[in-house]
Amino acid sequence: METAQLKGIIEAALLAYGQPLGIEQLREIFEEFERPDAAAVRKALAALAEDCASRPMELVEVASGWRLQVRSHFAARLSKLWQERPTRYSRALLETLALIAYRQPITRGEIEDVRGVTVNPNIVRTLTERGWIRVVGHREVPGHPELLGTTREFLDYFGLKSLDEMPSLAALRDMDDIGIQLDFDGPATVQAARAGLPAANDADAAS
Amino acid sequence: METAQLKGIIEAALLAYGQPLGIEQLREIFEEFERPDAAAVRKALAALAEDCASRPMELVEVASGWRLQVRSHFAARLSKLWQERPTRYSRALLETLALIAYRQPITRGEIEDVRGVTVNPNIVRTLTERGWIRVVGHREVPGHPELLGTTREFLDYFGLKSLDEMPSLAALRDMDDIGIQLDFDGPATVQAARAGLPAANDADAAS
Amino acid sequence: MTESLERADGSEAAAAAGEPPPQQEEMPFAIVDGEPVTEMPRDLYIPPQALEVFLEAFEGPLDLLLYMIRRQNLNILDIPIADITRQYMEYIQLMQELDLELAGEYLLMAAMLAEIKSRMLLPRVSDGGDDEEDPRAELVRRLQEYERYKQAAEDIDRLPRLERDVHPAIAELTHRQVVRILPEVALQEMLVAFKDVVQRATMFAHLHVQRETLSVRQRMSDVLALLEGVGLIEFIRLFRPEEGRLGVTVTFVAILELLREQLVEIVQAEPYQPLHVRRGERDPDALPLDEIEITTTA
Repeated sequence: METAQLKGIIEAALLAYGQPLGIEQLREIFEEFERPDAAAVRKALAALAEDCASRPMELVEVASGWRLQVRSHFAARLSKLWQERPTRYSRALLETLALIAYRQPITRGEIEDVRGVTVNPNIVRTLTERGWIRVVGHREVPGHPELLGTTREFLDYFGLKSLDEMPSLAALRDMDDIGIQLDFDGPATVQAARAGLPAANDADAAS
Repeated sequence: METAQLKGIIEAALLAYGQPLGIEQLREIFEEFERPDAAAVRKALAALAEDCASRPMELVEVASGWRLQVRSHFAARLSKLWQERPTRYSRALLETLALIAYRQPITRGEIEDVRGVTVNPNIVRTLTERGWIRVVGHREVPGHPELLGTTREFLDYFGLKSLDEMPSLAALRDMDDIGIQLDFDGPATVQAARAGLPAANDADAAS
Repeated sequence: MTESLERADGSEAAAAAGEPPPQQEEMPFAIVDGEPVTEMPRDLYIPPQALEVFLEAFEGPLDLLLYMIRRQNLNILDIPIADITRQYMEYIQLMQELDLELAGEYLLMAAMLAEIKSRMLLPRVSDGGDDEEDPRAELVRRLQEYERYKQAAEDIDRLPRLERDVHPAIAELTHRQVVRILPEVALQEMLVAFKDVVQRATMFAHLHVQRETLSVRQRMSDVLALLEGVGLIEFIRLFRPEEGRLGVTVTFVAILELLREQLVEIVQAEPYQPLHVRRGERDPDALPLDEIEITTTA
């Protein structure tokens, strides 16, 4: 078999298999009467490696054999293909964030007093990792609980120059009309935010 | 971005992802400031398809987008790479699948009417697990039976862009045509059948 | 029932319908000594398992009937119903003898065939015209309908498909990074959350969030954050004249509020020395004032 033909079959095998193939495995593809020897396979692999010079993939030898792989400089760009779809933040997280924003500095205990349930440590961690809240001090009571406040990144994210720009409670009382009054992301978002949360609906209905 | 560079990135993406990517998904790889428009992506895809002419792979368009695949004439040879033989599907499964594909949306009862036997629940489960069929609604009759339809994965799996590309369905012949219909597999039949995917459904619905 | 009797029935039915008797001959199984053999020899032993496999290959009565029609090259639009019924019944009998679990559909079809056969024997009303449907019409429709999907299934099976005929070209991507997209939050989502939570809370009544309060609270956080870093800071350094009078006032109110909440305290090393602000004294982490070397940076 000519090197060109052999090279084509080997490239096909490596692409189809998607995992490394050793010289022996590559030879096994062929019927006995046409089976190339190891030297011929190596020669074809060398030719294939040369072909790859002008392509976005390269032929590399790893422990278990030869592998075609996408050149590593594409990795950062292509990683986007595997991005997870972002999940929505929970109602508990949003309420915690809202309380920290409006009542800062505030301790977890105080958040719990208002919300009536304990604050999941994951929520505080998530908000901290996101760079939206930070520990701004400790309250001088037994246990010295951390006081939480919002950050500049928090303001930046929501497009606020300062907390002054957050709607006042008076505005909040008219929240039912917010979808109409204020053109944020459109009423759909508000509706979606509510739909997910029975408690919110109850509260709305009661107001 | 030049077509050559774009082509390289797209080839890298398709090879790395190993599954079809749509034009929009391909555009999403790029940062906003450099994002090519759909026309540029199509141009790069055309250039890539041309490149493949001399290689053991080809660029094909299926329902979910574009896929690089090893040319099918290698398949027989490459089957040696895998220990397991590819699954063979039973006639019962294929006939059920055919009815769902050509007559969707369709209920189990309607499938049973045509095949003259009850539908094995395992077949519906297998087809669902493979991601080839799904429940697309319920028929507004007593019992609200599920309406089944095929998925994009089904089309992808069989290398089809859309249901239009399914093999044409044989035409039904009327007993009154007994005198003129002699050439069963002749061109006239084929033509009738080609028009037949929607027409056949009408006839079915009417009967 | 004998063979000849059945054949006679078939001819009779065809004659009654005013149609020529079926011309199709059964396709021979084999040619023996130049003679076509159209029936399996009765005395030939067929292993029950083999027969079972053969019979189970059918997808139901329609499939079985189609097999019989196609094998004998019969015209599906002009089925010799008596012949077919006889052959069908033979298969059914065979299946029953073999104790094969016979699906109800097979018996239903047997009844349908018997009914068609008897209707074929009735004289047709010629002047009835189109209203008079061939008794076989429904069966023919169902057979054709089934056959087209049987054919379609074979066509689908022949399509090049993944795993069997088509392999996606895959190349490894090393150094892949996991990119996590953070959820988006719209401002009003948070506001809705806040509104709900304060409405639920009993302390709602004495919670007055106003513009001033908010900026004071923000400044309180800022002051605390500053202290968190250094522990102690000169009072006047907390003020930024460039913020103007309002800004200075906000800072001042913030410090007062922090004092009230005992989050900070104001200390003075000696009379007339600069005032310093530090975190509340009871904070164990805070060093006593006299141990702190006060540094002022230019």
